[in-house]
Amino acid sequence: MILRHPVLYIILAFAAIMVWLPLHGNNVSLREDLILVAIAVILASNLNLMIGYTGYVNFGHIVFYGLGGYIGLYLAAEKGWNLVLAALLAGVGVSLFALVLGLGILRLRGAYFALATIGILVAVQSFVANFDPWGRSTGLYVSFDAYEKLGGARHALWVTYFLVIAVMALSMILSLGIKMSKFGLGLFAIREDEGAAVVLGVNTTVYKAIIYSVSAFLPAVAGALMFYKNGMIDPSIAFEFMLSLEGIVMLMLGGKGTVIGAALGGGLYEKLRSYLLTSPKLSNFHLVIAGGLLLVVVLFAPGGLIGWLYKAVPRSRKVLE
Amino acid sequence: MSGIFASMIDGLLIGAVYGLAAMGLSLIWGVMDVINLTHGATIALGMFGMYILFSAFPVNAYLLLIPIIAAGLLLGLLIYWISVHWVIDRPQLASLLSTFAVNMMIIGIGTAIWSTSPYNVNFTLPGITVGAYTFTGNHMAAASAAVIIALALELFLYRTRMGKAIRAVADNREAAELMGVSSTMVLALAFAIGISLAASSGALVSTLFPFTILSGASYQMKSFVVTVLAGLGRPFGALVAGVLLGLLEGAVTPFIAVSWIPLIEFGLFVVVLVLFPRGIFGRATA
Amino acid sequence: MDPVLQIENLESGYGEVQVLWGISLKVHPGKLTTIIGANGAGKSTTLRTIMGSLAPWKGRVLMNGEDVTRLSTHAKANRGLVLVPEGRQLFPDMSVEENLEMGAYSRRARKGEKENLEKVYATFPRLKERRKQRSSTLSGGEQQMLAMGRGLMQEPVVLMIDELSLGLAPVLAQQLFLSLKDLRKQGLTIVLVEQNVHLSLALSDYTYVLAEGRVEIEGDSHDVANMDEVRRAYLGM
Amino acid sequence: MKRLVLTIFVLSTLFVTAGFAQNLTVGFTVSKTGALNVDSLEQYRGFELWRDQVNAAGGIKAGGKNYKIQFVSYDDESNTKRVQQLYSRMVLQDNADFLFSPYSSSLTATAAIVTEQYGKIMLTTGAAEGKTYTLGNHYLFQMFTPGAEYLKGTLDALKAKDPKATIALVYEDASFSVAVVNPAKAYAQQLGLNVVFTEAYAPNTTDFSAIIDKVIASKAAVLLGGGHYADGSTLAKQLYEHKVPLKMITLLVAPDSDKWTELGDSAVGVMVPSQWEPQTAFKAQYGLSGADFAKAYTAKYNAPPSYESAGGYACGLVLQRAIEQAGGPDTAKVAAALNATDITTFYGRTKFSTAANEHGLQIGHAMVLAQWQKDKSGLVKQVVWPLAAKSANLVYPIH
Repeated sequence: MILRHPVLYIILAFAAIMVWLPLHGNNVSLREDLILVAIAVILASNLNLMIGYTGYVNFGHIVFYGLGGYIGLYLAAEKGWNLVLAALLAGVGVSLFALVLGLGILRLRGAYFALATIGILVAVQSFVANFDPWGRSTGLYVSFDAYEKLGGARHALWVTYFLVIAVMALSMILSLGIKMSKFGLGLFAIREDEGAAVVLGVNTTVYKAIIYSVSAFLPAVAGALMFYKNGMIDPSIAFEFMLSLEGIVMLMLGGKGTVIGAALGGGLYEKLRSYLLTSPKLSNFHLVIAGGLLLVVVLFAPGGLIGWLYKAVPRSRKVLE
Repeated sequence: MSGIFASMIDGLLIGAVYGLAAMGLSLIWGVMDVINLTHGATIALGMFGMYILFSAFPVNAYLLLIPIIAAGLLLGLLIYWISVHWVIDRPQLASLLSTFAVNMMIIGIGTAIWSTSPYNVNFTLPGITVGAYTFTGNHMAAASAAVIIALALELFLYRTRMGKAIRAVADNREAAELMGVSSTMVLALAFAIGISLAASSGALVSTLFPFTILSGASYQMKSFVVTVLAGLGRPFGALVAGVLLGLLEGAVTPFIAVSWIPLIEFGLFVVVLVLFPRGIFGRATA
Repeated sequence: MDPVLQIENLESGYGEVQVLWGISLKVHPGKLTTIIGANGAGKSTTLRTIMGSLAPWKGRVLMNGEDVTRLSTHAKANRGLVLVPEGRQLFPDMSVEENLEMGAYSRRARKGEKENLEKVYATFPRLKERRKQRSSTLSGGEQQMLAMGRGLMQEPVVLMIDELSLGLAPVLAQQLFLSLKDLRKQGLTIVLVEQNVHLSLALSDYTYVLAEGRVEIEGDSHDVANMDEVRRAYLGM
Repeated sequence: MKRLVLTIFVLSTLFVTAGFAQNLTVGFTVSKTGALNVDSLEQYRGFELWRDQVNAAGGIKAGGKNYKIQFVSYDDESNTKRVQQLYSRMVLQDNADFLFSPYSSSLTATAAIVTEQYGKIMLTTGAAEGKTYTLGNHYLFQMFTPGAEYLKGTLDALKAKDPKATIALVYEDASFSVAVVNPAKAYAQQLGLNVVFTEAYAPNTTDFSAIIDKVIASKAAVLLGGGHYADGSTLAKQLYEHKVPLKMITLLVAPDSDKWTELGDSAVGVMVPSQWEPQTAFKAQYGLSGADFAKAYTAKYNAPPSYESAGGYACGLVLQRAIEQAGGPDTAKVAAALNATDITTFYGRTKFSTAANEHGLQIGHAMVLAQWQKDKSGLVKQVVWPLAAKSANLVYPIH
């Protein structure tokens, strides 16, 4: 069924373009731009599983990305594991952590859940900053010759780029698959009316804990890849509250609850931010502009870009999920 | 004097300032069910407000609180009108995001003006020395000011017609409208007071420590902890919880490295949330 | 005599569901008017739309001939249009006396606050005994008294009461109805929405019967009480 | 026709002059904002003074060509995340030929990953932490004496003055200060000095009262530590306000700045391990003399140079010499020249390790210890250790 869905082919085409663009002409600087776009899409898509599908606002989503980065970097750089294996294990480990955590805090609803996620973010950050094996607040560094295993630094950067693009495509396919599944229906029921969902026989606690855990997996894998590429990790960049909040902004911008919207919002927001940051005239005001944009979206277009598109071209609702 | 005793007094003094900061968040949350994410940015504006005023009028810094409170009220009305008024009847996510958007804008403008470099308010009151320990005059003055402002708010809420209207709107907005209370006006007022409290707590902090435009963020985090410990919509409870949090910090620090404090505080925060979603001192049922 | 409150062709509803399909009512000064009808007929919705708690879709609300349809709820309350809402809607965290003080919030009610408080305490001595208690700790009957008392503190021009007796023991309900009768004797204009059709027909001057969001029957309460369809449908005879 | 001739003439002139004076682009980030801005600005001024002097003299002359220096630089906001983005940008988009490091060890370590990934030479200054050089780099060259040396002078001085004194180590939990304090602790034990309290505080800490209470309780007589300007100056101020009875305070980096005098009474007696002080007169084999540097710097910025400024200038000087010796800006040749460098400038001796396991580590430079002392004219920074280089006697205890 998913194989016949047009969005699947949009996703694959998107990923293919992302691979082709920098390869064509060996454009390293474009690649560096696009990897950030891909990371934004990964974060926004997986956050969408919680906020868009289940209606639970997770302010601390970045904790998965950061923990994944730490585990991945620790295994790959300090223990000499294969990068892909280290990233996968980081994903599994963080998902399990999220599952256990979720069973505890998903008893909370609404704003209380949102606050608990902030608390977890700060607590985890503080723990890592005191954790000796992970280098406390100085963090971990990849030794320069670690890249030799992947054929030297130049080559290693390309390899991580392709892996990140793969994770991005998987994130979007996962969003699509969940949306079309019975499990996804259960999540929507929770979002619309959790009390009614319980009456209908949805085991909401388990559903919520599972989706919380699933939404942790790919960000953790991406974190492992990205921090390996960056060559270092420390608590302040791994668990950046601002980035967590920006994930929500991306989602709102694109349109929460939709596969394409999350990706679109992630990509556009990242492009906008990096344009504003490096533009000599506007760089002082990048936060003002991004904030103003978010305000306009929240006040006047709560459905985001996709919501606006649905209204403008009603037929698009059938094609775009 | 023993170390732990001194450390707890230090904790108590700074705790009163945490409490004052949290009161603003708590009031807004309780009255209008809005989690005000401009809180941290407003605290930072309070710091810079003090810096600017003190640079222009180098009098006793604590006297400058009065214009800061007044400016905070105006700022609060403005922020209310920009970010909250239009989304007050929408799901909570809307106001969460709209206040966050305004937070980004304030931080952005602040960064453009003051950069993110540290600033200082160079005003020092003489301290008191007991044995080897000295308690600075600024800490004592800031804590006293925090308590006085908190008491004034308490009197306002419980003794004046306007204050009672705020409580009535917090309790039951529709019924308050039926009594002839303009809930829009009351919400705007409550928001303005909340912002003014945040700004004044920032002004107090600025007399104690150096600060940047980003410094508000950590006090916003502390405010969340304090608010949740106190239970929502309990401004005075927030002061008490703030002082308790300070005391706890003071009691714990002699035994462990200071860097563990956030883990303990926020771990406690999550546990309390899960076990007592309405706060330790919260109302039983609404 | 001109009606003090007049409703013309009122339509409204919740979200996309229309509940009122053109209600017209006239309330004359000094009279007790009741609105009866089955569950879901639109009685409470009518009162809430009059007050503006629910936005009217169509139609007009006139007070002493003046169009007040689009005024906000609190502005209407400030003109003496008073609703004692269904489910009491007290301020649970405030004391009994503070709840009554909130009744006297508007400028016009402020002047008579002291006298009115005495009056309310005289009418409901239980409230005086419990005046320092938080209102959420009161019993159901006491809460209804408090809601009534708070409405009276507002110096109503028209006092609208939604489900006076709901959930109360019959003795208590009777007591409240008697106090209503007294108020009506003192010249207060009252609109009553009630489940207890017997008592309200017996007590009131004029009655509207609502069904499916429309006025089905209206007339002097005495006449309405004697109509066959009313007797069959609402009085179980 | 006339116009065409003119155009060709102009273009060819441009082409020819370009052949005579090429531009070399040097990239780096500056912490214009954030906690490191005070220290970083002083380093930047060192870079800037070097560039202006080189260009005024017609550029670097190497292999028969003249190379003028141009800078490309951005604000890194004292934030490691931005550093990587910006160094990538300077390498990939701005085509920087050489790189200087940002200020501070953590920012430099982060930037080093990028420059090493793209195979660009980076001279690091304002970054003393040594771990980065053990990760297997080929193109990093450190101007500062590594962190392990920082507190040795203080501990030697203390051993001479008061061998029974108790020591508290209070330091920022960041790459640089950790790299300084851990070896210092070992060295103290080696000297038989008594360390009674050790605690690291988070970067960005502004409230030191809890730690100060613990220092008092530990009855330490000497406090060593700190990190950078923002936290160090705050710590000194709060130590003074809390009237902590300390006989010696040595803080990293912060007291070296000219801004230190703004602290007033809190500033008196505080010591700082320094890479360079105007009083230390080295006989320069290459470039200008220390006195000339101080004079030019003060004339331009209306403030005396700090060791960050000197490090910044020396960084440029060493690069300049390597380019001259390599006969041009070719990366491999310049790297070879840097590997062979052993030179004394106004800043002192500079020699980089060429061992594979610590390539680029500074092994030639030596440090001094400076103390803020009160004299008739006000607060003055004096060199007090080593005794051979002293400009005044160490004041101990400070109060």
